[in-house]
Amino acid sequence: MAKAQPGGRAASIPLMGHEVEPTMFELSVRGRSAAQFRTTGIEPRALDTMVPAHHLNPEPVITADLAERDLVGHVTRLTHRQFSVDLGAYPLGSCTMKYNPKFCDAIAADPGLSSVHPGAPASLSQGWLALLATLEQRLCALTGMAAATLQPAAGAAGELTGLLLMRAYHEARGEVRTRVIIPDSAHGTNPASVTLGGYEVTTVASNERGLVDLDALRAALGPDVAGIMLTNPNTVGLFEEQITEIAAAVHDVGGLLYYDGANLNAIVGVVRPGDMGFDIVHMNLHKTFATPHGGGGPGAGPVAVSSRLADFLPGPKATRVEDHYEWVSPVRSIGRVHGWHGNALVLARALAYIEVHGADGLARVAQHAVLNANWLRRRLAAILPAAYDRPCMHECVLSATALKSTYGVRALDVAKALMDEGFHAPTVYFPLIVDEALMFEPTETESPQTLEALASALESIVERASNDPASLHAAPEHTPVSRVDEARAARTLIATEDAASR
Amino acid sequence: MAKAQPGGRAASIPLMGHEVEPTMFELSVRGRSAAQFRTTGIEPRALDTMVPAHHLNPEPVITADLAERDLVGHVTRLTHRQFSVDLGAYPLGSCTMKYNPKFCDAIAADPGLSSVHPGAPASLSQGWLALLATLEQRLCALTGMAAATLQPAAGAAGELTGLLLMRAYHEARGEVRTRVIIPDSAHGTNPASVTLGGYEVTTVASNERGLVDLDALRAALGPDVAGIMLTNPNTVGLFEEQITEIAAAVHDVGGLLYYDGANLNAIVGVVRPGDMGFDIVHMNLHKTFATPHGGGGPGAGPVAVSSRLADFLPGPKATRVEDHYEWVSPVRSIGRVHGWHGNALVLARALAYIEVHGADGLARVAQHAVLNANWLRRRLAAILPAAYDRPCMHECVLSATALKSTYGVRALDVAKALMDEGFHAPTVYFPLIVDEALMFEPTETESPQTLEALASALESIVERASNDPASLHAAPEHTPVSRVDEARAARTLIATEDAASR
Amino acid sequence: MADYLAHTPEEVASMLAFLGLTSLDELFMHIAPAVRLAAGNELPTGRSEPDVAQDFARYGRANRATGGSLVCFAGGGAYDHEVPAVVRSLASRSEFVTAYTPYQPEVAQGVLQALFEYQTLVSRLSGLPIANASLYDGATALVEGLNLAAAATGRSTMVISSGVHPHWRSVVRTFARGTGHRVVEVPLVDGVSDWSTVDVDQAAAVVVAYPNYLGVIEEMDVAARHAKDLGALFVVAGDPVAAGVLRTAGQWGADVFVGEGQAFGTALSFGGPYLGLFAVAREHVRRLPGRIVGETVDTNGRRAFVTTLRAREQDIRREKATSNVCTNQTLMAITAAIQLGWLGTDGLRQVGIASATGAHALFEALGDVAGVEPLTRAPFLREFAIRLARPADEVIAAMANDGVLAGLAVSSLTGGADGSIDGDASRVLLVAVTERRTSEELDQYVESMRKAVR
Amino acid sequence: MADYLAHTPEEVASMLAFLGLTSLDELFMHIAPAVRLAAGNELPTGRSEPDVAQDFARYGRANRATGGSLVCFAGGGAYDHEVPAVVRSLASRSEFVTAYTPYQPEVAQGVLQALFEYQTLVSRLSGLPIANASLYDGATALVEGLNLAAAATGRSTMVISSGVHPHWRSVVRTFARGTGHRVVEVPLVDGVSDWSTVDVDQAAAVVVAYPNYLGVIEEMDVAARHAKDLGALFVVAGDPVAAGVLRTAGQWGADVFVGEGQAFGTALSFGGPYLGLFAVAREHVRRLPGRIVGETVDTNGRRAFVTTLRAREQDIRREKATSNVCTNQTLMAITAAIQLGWLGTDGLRQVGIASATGAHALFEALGDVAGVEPLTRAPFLREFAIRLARPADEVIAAMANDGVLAGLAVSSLTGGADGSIDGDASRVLLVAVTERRTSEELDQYVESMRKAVR
Ligand SMILES: Cc1ncc(COP(=O)(O)O)c(C=O)c1O
Ligand SMILES: Cc1ncc(COP(=O)(O)O)c(C=O)c1O
Repeated sequence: MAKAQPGGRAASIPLMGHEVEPTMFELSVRGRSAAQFRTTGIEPRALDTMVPAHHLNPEPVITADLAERDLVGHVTRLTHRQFSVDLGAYPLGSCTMKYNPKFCDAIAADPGLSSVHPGAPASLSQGWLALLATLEQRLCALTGMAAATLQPAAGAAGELTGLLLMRAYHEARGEVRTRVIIPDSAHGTNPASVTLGGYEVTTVASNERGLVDLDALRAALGPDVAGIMLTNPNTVGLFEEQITEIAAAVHDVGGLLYYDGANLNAIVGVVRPGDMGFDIVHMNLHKTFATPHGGGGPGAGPVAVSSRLADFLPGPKATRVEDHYEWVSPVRSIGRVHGWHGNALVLARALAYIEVHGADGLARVAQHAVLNANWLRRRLAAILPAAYDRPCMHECVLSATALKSTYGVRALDVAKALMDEGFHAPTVYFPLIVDEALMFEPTETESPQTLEALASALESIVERASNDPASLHAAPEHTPVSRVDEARAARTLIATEDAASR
Repeated sequence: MAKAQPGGRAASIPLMGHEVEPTMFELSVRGRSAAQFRTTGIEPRALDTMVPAHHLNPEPVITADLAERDLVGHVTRLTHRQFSVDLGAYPLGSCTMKYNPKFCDAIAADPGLSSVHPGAPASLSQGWLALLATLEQRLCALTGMAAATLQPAAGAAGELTGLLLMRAYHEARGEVRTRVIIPDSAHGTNPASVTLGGYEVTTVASNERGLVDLDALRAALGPDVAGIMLTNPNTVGLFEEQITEIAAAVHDVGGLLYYDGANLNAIVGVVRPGDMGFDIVHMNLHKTFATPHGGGGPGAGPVAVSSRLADFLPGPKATRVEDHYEWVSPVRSIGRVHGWHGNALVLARALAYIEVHGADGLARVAQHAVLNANWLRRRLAAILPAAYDRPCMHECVLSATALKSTYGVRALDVAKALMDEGFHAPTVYFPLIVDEALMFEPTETESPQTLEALASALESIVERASNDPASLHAAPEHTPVSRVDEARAARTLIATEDAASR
Repeated sequence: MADYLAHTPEEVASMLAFLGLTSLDELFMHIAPAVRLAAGNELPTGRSEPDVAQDFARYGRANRATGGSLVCFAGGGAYDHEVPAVVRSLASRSEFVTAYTPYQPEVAQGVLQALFEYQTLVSRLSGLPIANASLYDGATALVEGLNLAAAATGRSTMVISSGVHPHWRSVVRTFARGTGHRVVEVPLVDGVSDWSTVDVDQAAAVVVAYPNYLGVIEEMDVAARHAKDLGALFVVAGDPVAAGVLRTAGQWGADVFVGEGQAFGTALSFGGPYLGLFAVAREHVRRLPGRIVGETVDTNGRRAFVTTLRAREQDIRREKATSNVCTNQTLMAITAAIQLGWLGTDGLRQVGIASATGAHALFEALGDVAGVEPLTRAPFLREFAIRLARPADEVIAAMANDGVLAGLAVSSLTGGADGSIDGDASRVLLVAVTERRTSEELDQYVESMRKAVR
Repeated sequence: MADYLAHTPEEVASMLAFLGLTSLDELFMHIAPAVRLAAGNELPTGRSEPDVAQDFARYGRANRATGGSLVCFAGGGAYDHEVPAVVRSLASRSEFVTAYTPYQPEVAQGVLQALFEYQTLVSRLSGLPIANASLYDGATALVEGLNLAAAATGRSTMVISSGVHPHWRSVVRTFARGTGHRVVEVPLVDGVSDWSTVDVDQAAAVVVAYPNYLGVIEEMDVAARHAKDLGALFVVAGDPVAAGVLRTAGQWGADVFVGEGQAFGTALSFGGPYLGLFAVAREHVRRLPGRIVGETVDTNGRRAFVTTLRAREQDIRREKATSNVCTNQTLMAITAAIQLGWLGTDGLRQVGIASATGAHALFEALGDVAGVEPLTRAPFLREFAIRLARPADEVIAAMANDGVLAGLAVSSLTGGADGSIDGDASRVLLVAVTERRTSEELDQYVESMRKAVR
């Protein structure tokens, strides 16, 4: 490995000052304003000549009154209190926090895309329809599916959409099915979506290898099973090697297989859910396709399906009709799942990412994501053993059980201490089936030097666990705030400035 | 004053980590690359079929080889080690570090302006010519001058241009004049420009009121004097009240008056250099007209002149000819002072700023700049007395002489300590005529709350000077690096990575 | 060929060697060959950014974007309000853009505080004490509101005014397939909800839009009374821009407020990403969908913010969670907070007043145009519907040639017959005016309409 | 009416009261009334940002921008190289944009380190050990180089090849009015400097451009020898893009390197802000104009950067300073460093090779076009000059209608007769090809030229 400094460590140090940032309300002085509007030249009218008086609010809603300079200062300072991929490695398992190309941001900023009204007739938005139709085609090619909807705004919305498609499919065949199976390792959105889809959850336990227990699954199957939700690789980062057998078993009872695509990064361009036997696939474009996560969104969660489900997809869809595009609803569409056409600018970003990579580039993405995770797993084996000691896919779940029992240092302490070293923490305490879980997903865009620096930082933390465990309970220190009292926040909810008693 | 938090304090605190940032060379691994180019479809050729072999460099010039992700991480982290107006108040005297409206950045980013080749014929760049001609007109209106050149790239370039105009003027009249007068309080660029303009510097001392000593000036004047360079308000922030007398005296001996416009913010829209009797005026658009300073540039230093000098201006100039614009050189032009037309995108920003403010808004700028400076001067009078105890204009020069003699705390220590409080330091040790000078220019865009916070911070520093002077010598502490060894840098110059011995 | 990887071939080789492997393919060897892609998928190979940029420039040119060449009078839930450079520049700071959901509060105070400020603003706009940290969009926010109402009341009948945006009602019907909710749509008469027709004894929710999608300012006390009568939660689908001038949902007695926040700083964006606003009365806080940020302190007693009440969320409650929402629209929420900070109290009011002024001026000017009739005389704010002598889509197409996006054809929203319009919906045009429209643009509209409608 | 002030009227009143004043005007009362503006100036009153934006949109539309509708083959010191989104986005981070010159190193490590990296890169590109932190542009950098040479040699004769860009030579002549330097221009013969004509015994500087402005790769050993013979500093005005393939100035024995850095990440920008590159041999470091950043340590021994050798600068040396430059082009320097980091070693080389390949392909293709003759057969890299059967400005105008910016009319640069061209300069066209030009665009060029030139 080349001797170079790691590019992914946020080793930036204090800029200056030592105080918390006031809220915009604390900065506000009534009478100030930053807003500037067009001069319309329209004759002013009194509000009460336009709107019946009893509708008018006698008191203005107070927002925050700031000069532009202070608004800029406030928000810029807030950004200096925020970690991000652009500042350093973000190995948050299950979240695929890879580098988000600035190119895709530039694409989304083009007024030719961003200034188009969603309700304009198709004849005035042919570019958008072409873009969406192309993306649909690319996503189908990548998943081995026949058709897709781009409407769902995030992964969980995709899940629920997929379950409604499952329901529509069975109902169309006159079948009443009531249960959906999910493994105990599943992400929390899966069971929640199942409930909202009107199904009961049947949980199957994982076996000692961290995989679906095929016997337990077979035992749980029956004619009342609508389907199964899986992610493959699963949430412990392992590939369900018996996926063909699982698919056959579920299909045998007439059930459908749903693929939670949050982990698609491990296999994109290398393995297709369709080829594994899945019928419905959602993708988190904000993970695999690097659309930035925005501090918690927006994302996009398109759902692709095999041909037997295509007619049920939400609509309308951008559809090529001879030499142009039209909005067409699938014949038995379940209806809309979004107010308009989905998170369009996120979709545009994802298509740009896909086109730059192509088939070859996306396969390299998966290969290097898996390489990085395995390297890290092996590198850390001596100090933080993997929950399942086998080659992993794009992420690895390690366990701090030994640290906890020996030194009283928990996964959370390790995570907090890692932030002092310039890295974001891994995901902790997920999946629930692993004790003291630390789930690392380095992603393919971190360099070997960054991985080594991350591993060294963890080594030094584990060393500190034996020497000075108290320092880990006190971590982090070099962050804008020290460890935060989460219990207090829940006990006395202060969710707005107005509730704050000061 | 409204009870609100100050909007101009960079109270942001450490993000995380504790290391310095590696250089891009330390991050570099040969074989990596971020670059992506268009596919040209042009048949490749061997270099040595195009270029004679002896011109080819046998070794490639090594730049730095980074993946895009690491480049982004590196640069983003560097920005977290950098103070800026957007983070907090920047009361750097003589520099006018006011808020730079984002609107003007957006104007400059329009491809209709930014993607125009400077050598394209005027017929293809009518928009630019119109813009430049409009700006010239606005600057003339603001200064009370007849014509202007927009070519000079910064204030100092404007000075030298102005001196060459002065020279051309006298030469055209067949006069040989050898001296230019400047006050001892002048900015260092003034004497340097005088020398480059081929003149000798005659320095006149300021009087005890901080102003030009009219008698000393009269004594220095003579037929060999080409002119005088002044800034008004001068560098101690005071208005030269006898300016009309000064102008008459200089004009009487056939000299010209040059106005260093670095301090134009104090009087913009309220007083015009032309009305004071000046013949030549440069403006720092990166000061008065809020074009951002870019960490040290680019700026723009247009020079406006009275009608008797207009024919000498650098050319070509964008000139209205009937219904369109052409490039026209003044008849006795001194020639070009810039490779093209000046810092065009900076000029566009300045025009946008001027148009938004208009005559009324610019007058408010000056009024509030002067208000803020006077308020601060008065507020601090008890702890840091002004060098000249009189109403100031847009900045005030305070002195730490007493602190130094009593506690051994220098102006520099106060400046460094202020950074720990979340503010940028004032200018120190300038102008040279004031002992232990601290030159504060709050600018008009800082709010009363920010000024009060700044004053309180200074109070607490002065208090510490008596209690704990050592802590001030050790300041700053809460900054990316602590006090820097400047002497060592000069002793063993390490100006490149390759010179660095590591 | 392009990618964003750092690894040199030598580095890959050395990493593989560390793992005892010799090729990247071996990393996938435990996957059955039948399942591994052999021939490759049907994707083209990769191309460089500037090559791909040309495709997207073509897509862009194949659209008629609003702005220079197309003056926007379309609304229907997506509005052409002023978005200043300062808001765009701040909201695109990479620390916000490239962060994940704030799971580690110690390094996420930027996003968390911005969301706290956003929640405060939504609470004030809605007149309700608790707001969440955003939902996907207005339509899905309404679904979450109904789910909350069902859980709170133990009932499943949803009484919804047809003044609620047709797309939102479509979304509600879609999700009702899973929840089994019964959706009762209340027709409009002359643009106003006619509650008298509702034949229901009790309900989980009564939903009214304020103003409704045809622009009409509904009588809220009637709707509120109706909700009370049915023992239902009163759910207001409110236009947050109206909050600058109209009474808030809370002032009308709402239990739940849902809304679309696009108008605050987000470009038209072809419909997304937008912003689902959500606020509730205090008693519903434990059923709040999505995330919520709360204030607390750190170990040094400094104020700090953190995602709180996580026990409601699906990662803990799993199948019993109140909602499945995980990723939301944080960046749009932050954008809205910045935009509202830019607008200020007076600016927000000014947007409402100027939009209304323009809308009323245009409405009156169209009164003189033959072939144009108001759909209703009910009061409106910044949007109104007109009945045309020709199909609305033909008029839109004709006016686009004059550089005017005339509005939305109501039938394109309803997709056919709908309780919101009596008679022929295909001739009804929905027209919106924002504070950005000038007097000349209104004149241009009227002129163009005069030609187009005959 | 617009401004960016915070002060409310009440606050102004209270601040005035603190000063014992009652109106803002009183702040200016010590200024003689005769000097104070009474009637106001001739400026219009202020307008809002969106109003002003419309003026600027009009300015933009009145230009023919390169890109979509105009393929750029113009060079002459301003090139259409690739500027990726990532460089634009990083270089526009507000911490860089809104900072002042780094006077306080403790809070300016971002700018200082970026400049240190820039200096390293310029040093490598020039092959000289010391580079400064930027000058205004290539033209003014050359002037500074001459001033340095004058100071170093105590002489004032400057021998300058006419292959140096005509604008740069014009700038040199302008500033020579002040310094009194004698400027001797050396003619080109067939595009190559003909040093034999120079009738000078000794000189301060010999300046050659590499490649020269007509694109020709000059024989550097001849120029270097000439400099040596005259006891002059050898000043190379080098195209830094060529440094990807050609020998560096340092390798040719240069004492001073000056250049225009626009090609590294800065848009065409109608000619500015650009970037003056400047590097010198070690012995000239104390005469270096402008700022220089050096490495040092902080009180904790951590590496830190600081502006150094300030004793050279005008704020200390005043009339004896080596240069008057204060504000420079830092943001462009940082941009160049980022762009070079993006390019990498291979990318930089690739730009040189691809540009040369395109230029040679076009040069050959034009060989078939009647009415087009090469100006010279001397070797070139990415730019070349042709002699046309018609005036170049007419050809440019005609080809612009086909969407091609054909190049620059040499006479528009020289402004008339000039030592660089024998014969009629008005028919000479300068054509540049960068790595961004495609084969189709070359074909488009040739087709358009065929029509235009006849
Ligand atoms: C495995 C898994 N499934 C589903 C989701 C839900 O996706 P989203 O957050 O986009 O709704 C996530 C995201 O955290 C996930 O990790
Ligand atoms: C009084 C004064 N004059 C001249 C200048 C020089 O301007 P510039 O830095 O733009 O060259 C400055 C800038 O610092 C200044 O403050």
